[in-house]
Amino acid sequence: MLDKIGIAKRIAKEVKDGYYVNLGIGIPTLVANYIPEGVNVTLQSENGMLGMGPFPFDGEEDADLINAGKQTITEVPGTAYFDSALSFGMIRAGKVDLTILGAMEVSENGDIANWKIPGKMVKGMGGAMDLVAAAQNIIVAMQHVNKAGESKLLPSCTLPLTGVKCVKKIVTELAVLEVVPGEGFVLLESAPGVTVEDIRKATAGKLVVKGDVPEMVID
Amino acid sequence: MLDKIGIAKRIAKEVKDGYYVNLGIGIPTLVANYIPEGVNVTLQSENGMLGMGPFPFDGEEDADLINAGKQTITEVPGTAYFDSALSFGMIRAGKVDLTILGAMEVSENGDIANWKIPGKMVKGMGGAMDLVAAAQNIIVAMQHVNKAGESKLLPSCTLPLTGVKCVKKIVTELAVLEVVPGEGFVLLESAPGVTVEDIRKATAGKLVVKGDVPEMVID
Amino acid sequence: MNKVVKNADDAIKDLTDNLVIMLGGFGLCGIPENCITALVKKGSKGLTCISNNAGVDDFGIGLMLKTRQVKKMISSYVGENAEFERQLLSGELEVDLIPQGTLATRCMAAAYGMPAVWLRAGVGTEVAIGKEVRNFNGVDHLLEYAFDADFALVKAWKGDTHGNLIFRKTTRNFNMQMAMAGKITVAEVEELVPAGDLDPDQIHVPGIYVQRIFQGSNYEKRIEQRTVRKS
Amino acid sequence: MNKVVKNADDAIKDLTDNLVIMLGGFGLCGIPENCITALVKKGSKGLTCISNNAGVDDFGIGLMLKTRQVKKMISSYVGENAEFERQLLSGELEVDLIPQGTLATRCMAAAYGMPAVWLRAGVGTEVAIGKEVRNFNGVDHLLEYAFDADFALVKAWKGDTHGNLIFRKTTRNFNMQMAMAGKITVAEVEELVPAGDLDPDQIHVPGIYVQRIFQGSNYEKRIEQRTVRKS
Repeated sequence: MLDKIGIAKRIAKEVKDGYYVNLGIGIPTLVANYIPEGVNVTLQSENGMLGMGPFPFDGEEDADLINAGKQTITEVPGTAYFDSALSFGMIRAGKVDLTILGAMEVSENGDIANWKIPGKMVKGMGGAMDLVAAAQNIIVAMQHVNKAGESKLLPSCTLPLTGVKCVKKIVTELAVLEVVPGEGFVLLESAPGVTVEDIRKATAGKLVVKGDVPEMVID
Repeated sequence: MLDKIGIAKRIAKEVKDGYYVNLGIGIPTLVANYIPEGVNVTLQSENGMLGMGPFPFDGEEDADLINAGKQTITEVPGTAYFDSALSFGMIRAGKVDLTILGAMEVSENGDIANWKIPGKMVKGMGGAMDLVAAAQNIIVAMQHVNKAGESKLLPSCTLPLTGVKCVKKIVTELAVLEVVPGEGFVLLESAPGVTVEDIRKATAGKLVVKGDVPEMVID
Repeated sequence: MNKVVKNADDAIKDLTDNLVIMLGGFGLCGIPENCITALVKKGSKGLTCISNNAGVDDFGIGLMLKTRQVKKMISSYVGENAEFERQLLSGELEVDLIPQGTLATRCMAAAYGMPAVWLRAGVGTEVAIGKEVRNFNGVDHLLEYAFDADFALVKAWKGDTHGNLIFRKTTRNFNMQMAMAGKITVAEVEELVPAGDLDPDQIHVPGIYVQRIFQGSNYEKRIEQRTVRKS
Repeated sequence: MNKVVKNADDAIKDLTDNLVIMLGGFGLCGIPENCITALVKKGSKGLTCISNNAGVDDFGIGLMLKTRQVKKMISSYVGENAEFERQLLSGELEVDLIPQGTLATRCMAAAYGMPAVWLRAGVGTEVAIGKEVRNFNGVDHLLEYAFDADFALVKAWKGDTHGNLIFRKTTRNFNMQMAMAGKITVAEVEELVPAGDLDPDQIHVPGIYVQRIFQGSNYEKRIEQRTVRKS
């Protein structure tokens, strides 16, 4: 079973040299820390920046320089700033190669819910609906089950949707899964110490197991 | 009867302090030279500039700095450059207060034709269609009759249209006319030495004369 | 062409009740602090606010929520504000939640004089309810309308007396398109310079879009999430 | 993230016959001179060219017309070119004339991932023939589609190795949106600098949109209408 850092490390392996990547809040943000040497990636922050650098050193924070999670950040050589309309323009135009974000629920056909719990939470969707509607390549980073112990991989989502048929891959503390419309959650890899049976129990939607399932390799 | 400079001078009186103005090629370009002292005007050039200055001095031409007529020009204090999409965006959004352009024909209801003579000329409409479709205030600067002696103020245009019901005012070598849909060409002023009868002869569309017609005052 | 007004009070003196206003900024980054303070002081009520966020309890639009000046928020994310949540759950406040890119693009549509555009965000979700859907190249899109705002209140870094604006770093966010989208645009800037002092190639918003400009004061520029690394 | 190619020949080596290409510039101002020269040398034929103008007889796209490489021009104004007029009247060349603002906005729509927008130019004229018309707020608008171009060839003033671009004065024209609209965007620049040398606030086109960049040479920058005043 992986911790959050393990999930981030595994997802980092999906990032290819030259990619432009948008990272959501939470576990996805951690991914930036584990991108392999030699893999050059440009991070897009949807509030209007390409080339997002690490957090600033103490005392060097700049209120005019934040990411989409409202955290203080820094520039890198080659950074460009732009406005919100162009930011989502480049997302919509398919220029961002990979989007990594969290989810409350994902369904067998790739629907995702991550912005609202009716009657309980009304924070808003932020840029998530734009990202999932436009990105060609969406990886969800999340826990396999919620705090109540219920599976977050479902036959169909119960919460209000963020997007339909858009999630391609899911990485949880238990497994790496591909979402294949018409088939279900195809199990690609299991986490160290986790059995296929463990994963099956934690997956409410249809789990597809094809032959031997390799164990994740994480550095 | 006015010459081209006279037409430009008369139109210059329509320009109010604080206006943003787009000037077409030909007589409209001359208007810039006769704007009264104390009237501050910002000229928009639709190829991507606000704050167009005069022609450069000999030897100071810059190939990177031209107007929509492809002429070399200069900056003024406060000039801003932008791209073509934003240029027409501000035109479409109604931010340009006055557009002055030439025409081959204008009809009684304010239709204008100025971009094409079937079988003879295929230069294209450039930005004229965008300008006439968007501007709130359009003045046409032109000769009253064409080289063949035919009136350019018609019941309806015979050439392919540039825009419909958009021209508000016309200034020619003979007269200043307002286009009032449902009425026709309402004669506002006559040029020095020109009679109402002269104007009527040169106007194929319906000319409306209300009471005494004052003579144009040009400095 | 001089668009300079004395201060925020002057700039919003005719911002009366029940208007639709845009407010620039993302989170607390690049918000028009002076205009918000003046608006709280003036006390205009029944406002519809188009703003990506709703500030925090004691800063930004949060201040206008406390004084109950806001009838409706049009935003993409409002999750940092307890007073907001209280007014929303009690029914005192209407909220229209819109995908962030759609929000930005509906500002842009106004700026560019386009009445409506086709956007894909939210298809198949509850934000698509009641909207016209059309398929282009195999992908469903929603018809989204340009915003129609009486005022846009924006914050820029530098501005000149003609209203030309330059933003700094990620403060450009919604400020740029909103500055071009309002019927009356009020820009507050950290540094106001004479026309001619800004490089014409570097201007983000041409002055034609800005009706009033002033140099703001006492900027707090509060940081919402101060995150640092160890040296 | 290094997008630097050696020269124009390298940059367009896979620009084969029958493709749709965008070419930046207004008149002869800011045209991608090196790319055009390379394209004439390469000899790709049957091209559809989206460009506001068609150059003059012996410069710019005019060179590609002479060699009969162009099947179709999509432009707003082509009035400076006798060879163009000859090919058009003889039926050798197709021409789609489009209002200039519509041309620019259809590039922008592609840049912003919008399949179509509603624009008012040309309503009631022959350019509206066959187009869907819809009334918004009392004004008729036409449904205009985003361009779909295989290549965009643009010219910028400065660029960095990540593809970030800055334009100078009125050369921004169509170059900026086209740079963001092509499936493959080739940018030629007068000065190519290492990433980090350009001010991130001043970048007109973020590098994410640019696939290939090189420093051009031997710019002629011909002036079409040399107009001067007396000193």
